[in-house]
Amino acid sequence: GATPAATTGGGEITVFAAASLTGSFTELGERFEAAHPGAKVRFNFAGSSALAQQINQGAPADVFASAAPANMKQVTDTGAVTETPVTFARNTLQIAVPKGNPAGITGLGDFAKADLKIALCAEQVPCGAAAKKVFEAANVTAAPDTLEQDVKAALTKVALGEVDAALVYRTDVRANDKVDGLDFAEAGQVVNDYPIATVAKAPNPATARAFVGFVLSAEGREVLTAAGFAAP
Amino acid sequence: MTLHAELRVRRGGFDLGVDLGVERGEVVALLGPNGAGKTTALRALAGLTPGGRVTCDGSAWDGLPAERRPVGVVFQDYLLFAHMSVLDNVAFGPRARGTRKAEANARALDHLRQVGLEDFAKAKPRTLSGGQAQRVALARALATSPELLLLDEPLAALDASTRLRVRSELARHLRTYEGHTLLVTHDPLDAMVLADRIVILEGGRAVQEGAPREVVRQPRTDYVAHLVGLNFYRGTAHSTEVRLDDGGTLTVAEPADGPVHVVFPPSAVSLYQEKPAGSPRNTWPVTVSGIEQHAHTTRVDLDGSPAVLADVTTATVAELRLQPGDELWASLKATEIHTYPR
Amino acid sequence: MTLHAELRVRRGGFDLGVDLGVERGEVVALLGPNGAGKTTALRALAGLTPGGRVTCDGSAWDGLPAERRPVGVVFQDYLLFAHMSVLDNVAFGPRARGTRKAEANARALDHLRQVGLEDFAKAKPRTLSGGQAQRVALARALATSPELLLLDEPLAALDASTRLRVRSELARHLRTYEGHTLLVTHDPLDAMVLADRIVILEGGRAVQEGAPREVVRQPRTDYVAHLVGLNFYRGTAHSTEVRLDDGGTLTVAEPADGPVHVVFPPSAVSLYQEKPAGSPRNTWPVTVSGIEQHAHTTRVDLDGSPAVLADVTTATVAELRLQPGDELWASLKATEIHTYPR
Amino acid sequence: MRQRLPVVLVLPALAGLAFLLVPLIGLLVEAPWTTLPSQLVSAEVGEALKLSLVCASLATVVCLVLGVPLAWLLARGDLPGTGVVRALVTVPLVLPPVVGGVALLLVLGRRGLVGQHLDAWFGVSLPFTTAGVVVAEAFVAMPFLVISVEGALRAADRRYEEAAATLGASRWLTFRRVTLPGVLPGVVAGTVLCWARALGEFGATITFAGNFPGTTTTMPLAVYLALETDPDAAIVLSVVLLLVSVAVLAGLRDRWIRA
Amino acid sequence: MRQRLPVVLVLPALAGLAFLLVPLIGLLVEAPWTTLPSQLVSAEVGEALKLSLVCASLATVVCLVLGVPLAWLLARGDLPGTGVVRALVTVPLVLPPVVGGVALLLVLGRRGLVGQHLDAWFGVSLPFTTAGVVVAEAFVAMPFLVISVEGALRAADRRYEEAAATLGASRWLTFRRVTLPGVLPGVVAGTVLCWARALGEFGATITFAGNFPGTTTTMPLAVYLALETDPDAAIVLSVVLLLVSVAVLAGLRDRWIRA
Ligand SMILES: Nc1ncnc2c1ncn2[C@@H]1O[C@H](COP(=O)(O)OP(=O)(O)OP(=O)(O)O)[C@@H](O)[C@H]1O
Ligand SMILES: Nc1ncnc2c1ncn2[C@@H]1O[C@H](COP(=O)(O)OP(=O)(O)OP(=O)(O)O)[C@@H](O)[C@H]1O
Ligand SMILES: [Mg+2]
Ligand SMILES: [Mg+2]
Repeated sequence: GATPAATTGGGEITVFAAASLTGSFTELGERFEAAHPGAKVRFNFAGSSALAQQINQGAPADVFASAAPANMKQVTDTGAVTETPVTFARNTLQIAVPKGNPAGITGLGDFAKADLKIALCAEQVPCGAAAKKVFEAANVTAAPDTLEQDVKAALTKVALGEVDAALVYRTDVRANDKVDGLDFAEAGQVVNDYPIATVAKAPNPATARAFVGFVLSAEGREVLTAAGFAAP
Repeated sequence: MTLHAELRVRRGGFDLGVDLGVERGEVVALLGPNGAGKTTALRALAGLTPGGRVTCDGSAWDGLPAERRPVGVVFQDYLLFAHMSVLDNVAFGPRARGTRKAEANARALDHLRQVGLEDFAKAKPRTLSGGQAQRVALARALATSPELLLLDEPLAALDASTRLRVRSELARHLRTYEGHTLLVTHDPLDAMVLADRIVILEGGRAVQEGAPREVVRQPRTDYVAHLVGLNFYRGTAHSTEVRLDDGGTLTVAEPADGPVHVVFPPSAVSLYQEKPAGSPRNTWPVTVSGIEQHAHTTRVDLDGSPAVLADVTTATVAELRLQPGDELWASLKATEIHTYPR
Repeated sequence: MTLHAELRVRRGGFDLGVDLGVERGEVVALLGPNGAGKTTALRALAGLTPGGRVTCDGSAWDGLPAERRPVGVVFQDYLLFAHMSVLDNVAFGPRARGTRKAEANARALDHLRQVGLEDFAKAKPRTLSGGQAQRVALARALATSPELLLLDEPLAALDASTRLRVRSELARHLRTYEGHTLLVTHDPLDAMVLADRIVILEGGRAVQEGAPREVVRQPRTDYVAHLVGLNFYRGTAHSTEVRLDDGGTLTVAEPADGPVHVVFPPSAVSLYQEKPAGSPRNTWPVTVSGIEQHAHTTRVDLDGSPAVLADVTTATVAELRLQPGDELWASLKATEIHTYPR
Repeated sequence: MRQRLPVVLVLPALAGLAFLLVPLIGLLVEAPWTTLPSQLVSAEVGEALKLSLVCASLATVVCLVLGVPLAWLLARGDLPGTGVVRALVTVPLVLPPVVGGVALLLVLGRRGLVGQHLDAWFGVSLPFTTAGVVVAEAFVAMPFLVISVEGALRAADRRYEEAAATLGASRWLTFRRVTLPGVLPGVVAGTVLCWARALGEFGATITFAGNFPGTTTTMPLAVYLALETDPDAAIVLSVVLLLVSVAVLAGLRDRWIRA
Repeated sequence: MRQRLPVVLVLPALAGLAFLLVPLIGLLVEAPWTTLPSQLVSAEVGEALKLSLVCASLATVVCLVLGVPLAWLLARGDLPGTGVVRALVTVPLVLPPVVGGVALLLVLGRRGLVGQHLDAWFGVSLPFTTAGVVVAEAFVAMPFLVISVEGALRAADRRYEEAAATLGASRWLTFRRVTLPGVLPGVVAGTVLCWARALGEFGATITFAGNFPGTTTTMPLAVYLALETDPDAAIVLSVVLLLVSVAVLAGLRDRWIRA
């Protein structure tokens, strides 16, 4: 709950963050605590949509960091978040292939080949929506074998050699040492924004705002960049 | 002071309709052929099968579920609780009726001693022989000291000598017992020794009722006659002459008129190779259809008019060299024949 | 042509060690008190409980599991398959041994007819009475026409007249039956009627063996004497004088020497209110300890030296006004007493 | 003659029932009913529903064929090490379904221990196929069947099997005609658990078989994806799945009760 | 005297066993064993493991207390509508766990149908607490217990209960001392299923109780997060979870078998 230290940026806050932010936000939390003695950051990492549901049901969140604007919209629509969310990171797509690229994938064009095993994200999830735009931009009709529920699932299939290629986020490729990433030209045209905001009924709004500020600070950007995120 | 039951049960094609009265302290034996409805009657009395009305000492049991009726039941197939020790099985009733553990166990041990199984107190029912299990079931039912004791063939699986001992223990117990007892049995001796009154059930109906000696002497159905080992016929008497319904005529000592039952013991029949000339008024030709060796006599099954059973000594069998198919003469003294109105 | 079994089974504290031989076509009755090991012996023969060795017509059954042994078993608690109809239960054995369906059903119906239950062919076992279930179990075991038929108290639950009928059906069946039969029973009459030989089992050991009449006339243990209803003593003979081990002396007709068994029937004992002056050489004072009413006689339990059972007529009971505790004189003719070496 | 039901049993029973059912009522209350009809007639939903029912039923058949004998072996085989094997059988329950899917991929995938041979020798590849969905569901659901059937077998009276043996029945015949009918209520319970679990299976399916409409997109996958964009639609889809499963199970009620 | 086991049963049984166990072998083969020791001693893993065991065991207790009476009511209550209720009980099986979590939030959340009153009147809030984990696990696992215990009750011989009644035992005493011990193998099987399912529970837990290390992060959640950052670690964590659950279940073997 709120403590007197709130005004000084102390006390405990709870950050609801998308699962794909697990690595970078854990480090951000540690650095924030080091910079703000007396402050404590608790994380709740889960899928952005689950987090949105929880916040809408009155979860005691101070900060919500979503992996997609759509999930952020779910909470602003209900009034659980009243302030305007800020984009703190961006992610672009990359082609993931198994280590050594056994199928010899060269670019987006290979995604149209029926004899290759291709994994994409489902359209309902951000990486799938992004992929769709990329293919439209590249004018390629992809022939996927599976539409994965999230990036990790797609990446797992690449790592195990189950598919020959998948279109995933750059940050995910970087975190997985069993896959190689291939850049492609159209990647820059479609970026996925990560919005962050403090929750309207945040138990500890002062520290919450301090944390959001920290994420947006230069030190925060450094951590996010190291994880492969692009600056907004 | 009386238990009165009007039992009306319908199970599948079977239909039970019988009225029973049992005085306090009285033991009523229920006898009847397989499938006559004896077990069904007991279940209805215990409240396990709905049907009919029961009043005991003036209070109606109709609405009461089984566990609120003060009954004790020995089931035909024992139904000992497999996961409890023998002692716990016997102590279960007293415990369920609120007796404290130590006392219930002591009482259970006492009842086990009465059936000669105190050494098996700790055993699991699975390790008991058939007869041992039945004795435990008996002890379990007796341990609750119920108002109404329902015993479904409680001695059927016991060996001859244990049976003798348990029967006389049970007789002693029942003599001093204050409640009402209904005993199902197939053994007329059990009924004779244990019961004050016998009710014969056939096809779901009570067909005869009375003191044991009375039933034994004056059977009213083939089943009862078989049970007590008498030759039994229906006939019509004209003075000392009785014309039997299934053929044949017998001369009797006591004059009577109208429809009668006729009985005489197999031992009253004598067998001859030639037609005897002597005094017996009833002499007729018969054919041997079967021979059964009993412990001290031989029973001969004879076709004829009437067909008849005869008990003869082993000496007679040897002398006549009896074989199925042999043609003989049966003879029967009029004074050995007992008749009574139908 | 013989079945020979050396059974050695240990179950918990119980230990069975018995050798059995059964000729082809022979029926051996196994009698013994509850817990003597009869069921255990049957299970070992059927291959359900390991222990001992069995050879039949020269081939050893030792390694064979139950379903490869040509046996048929009637279990003490029937074990009918609850989900099959009565007909399917009986047809199960022939079907399992490869008979075609129509034929198996016909055969099953035939066996059901023999036990008087053809009307119940379609019924579920749950709806049968105890006696009906036992008859189905019997039909089921007979339907496989096995080499070795094992019957565990197959008539215990039958009513008197059905028992008579089923027993004589069974006797007829067994007479023409080619295989070996082992019959467990508590009823000496069943043993007399059905068996060619009797084996008495006590405490897991065979204590007596012989033709039924022989066993009945010369019991060797209290159990057997009880079973056949004789007064039985152990004693030491010096010519016509026998000193009984438990006290008392009897004068017998046939001189003998050394340890003997002494038996006489309860009906050989007469009772008097005053010491009789007549010829019987054995006369001694006794006290009435129990009275049991049987169908045609009354059995009196007497304490004394020796203690003795007497069967008296109802007339005698009325005349003497017998009551427990009465002091009487027992008398016994020397010629009624049978002695034989121990 | 009917006894009053004991409060000490009825109260917790009703509490348990409420605990299971109130959340469903919550779902039903919140569900945007107006969109239900349009969802119901939507081709994709129909396709997913049909695929779910078919795959769950096939998986249940696979589980019955393999699982009932396995339960029998555990209960009656008298083999050494049965205790450990029984514990191992529960492992797919404990495994997070996604990891279960990974495990299946490691074995049956294109480069898996077994899968590479399947692919090379028979040209069979399970991932991304409807057969793969059945395999994933069967893997996750089989332990339910095995454990409950084994419990039922353990409780059954073995002497009926002895009786069958003395009548000349082989163990197989005994199993078919005596043992199995005797534990039918247990088998039915296990089958229900197995079918329902297969119907609701999500994690292992999407990991092993992937998600492609018409081939591998079962209802739970559709629900999950709908949750990402339109939680209301997800609830409606779930309700549809529920109603269908309740209808199927309640429709089987007569057979079920007879057992 | 021992019979040969029939091939027609043993073959499918072994196939079933292989089907369940080979994927685990796959996992074990692939697991980066070198990192295992360091994972095992890591504080977070220890915490998550302890939390998993505690929550699964508590959830199992809750399921036993509520579910066994419910199973009894379904099997013995002779109430109308039992068939539909029985089908409804299976619903949490069919519901994708994430939707189950949403349903729980809708009812027990701070703004839920029941939860708002709990909060207002008692100041109790279940979501995002360890108690919430127990609730979510119990909700998902209880049907397994109920259905398998009910199957066992249905198969049991009711005449023993009749015998108990004639001895004066109330239905409650009969239930405790006769019925329940008689179906113990079924209850044990149900308990095992329930515990294992609770131990592996993920979707409903993360949705209803969130993912807070030390409070609500059970092993499956830890595995999920590890999948985000270090897939190998995820497999190691899964293997740890497996080994512990097999050890616990095999360790209970004696009691289990005795039952
Ligand atoms: N549940 C049932 N459904 C249909 N018929 C039944 C049911 N229970 C019993 N019966 C029938 O009712 C009749 C009477 O059965 P009951 O068990 O009362 O006989 P019984 O007199 O005890 O016979 P026994 O001496 O053989 O034990 C039998 O014909 C039996 O088949
Ligand atoms: N599984 C077992 N464990 C321990 N003891 C056992 C087991 N089975 C039987 N016994 C014991 O073995 C002895 C013989 O049992 P058995 O069933 O063979 O007797 P029986 O001669 O058939 O008696 P009855 O006439 O009463 O049926 C009994 O004392 C019994 O307690
Ligand atoms: Mg009966
Ligand atoms: Mg026996």
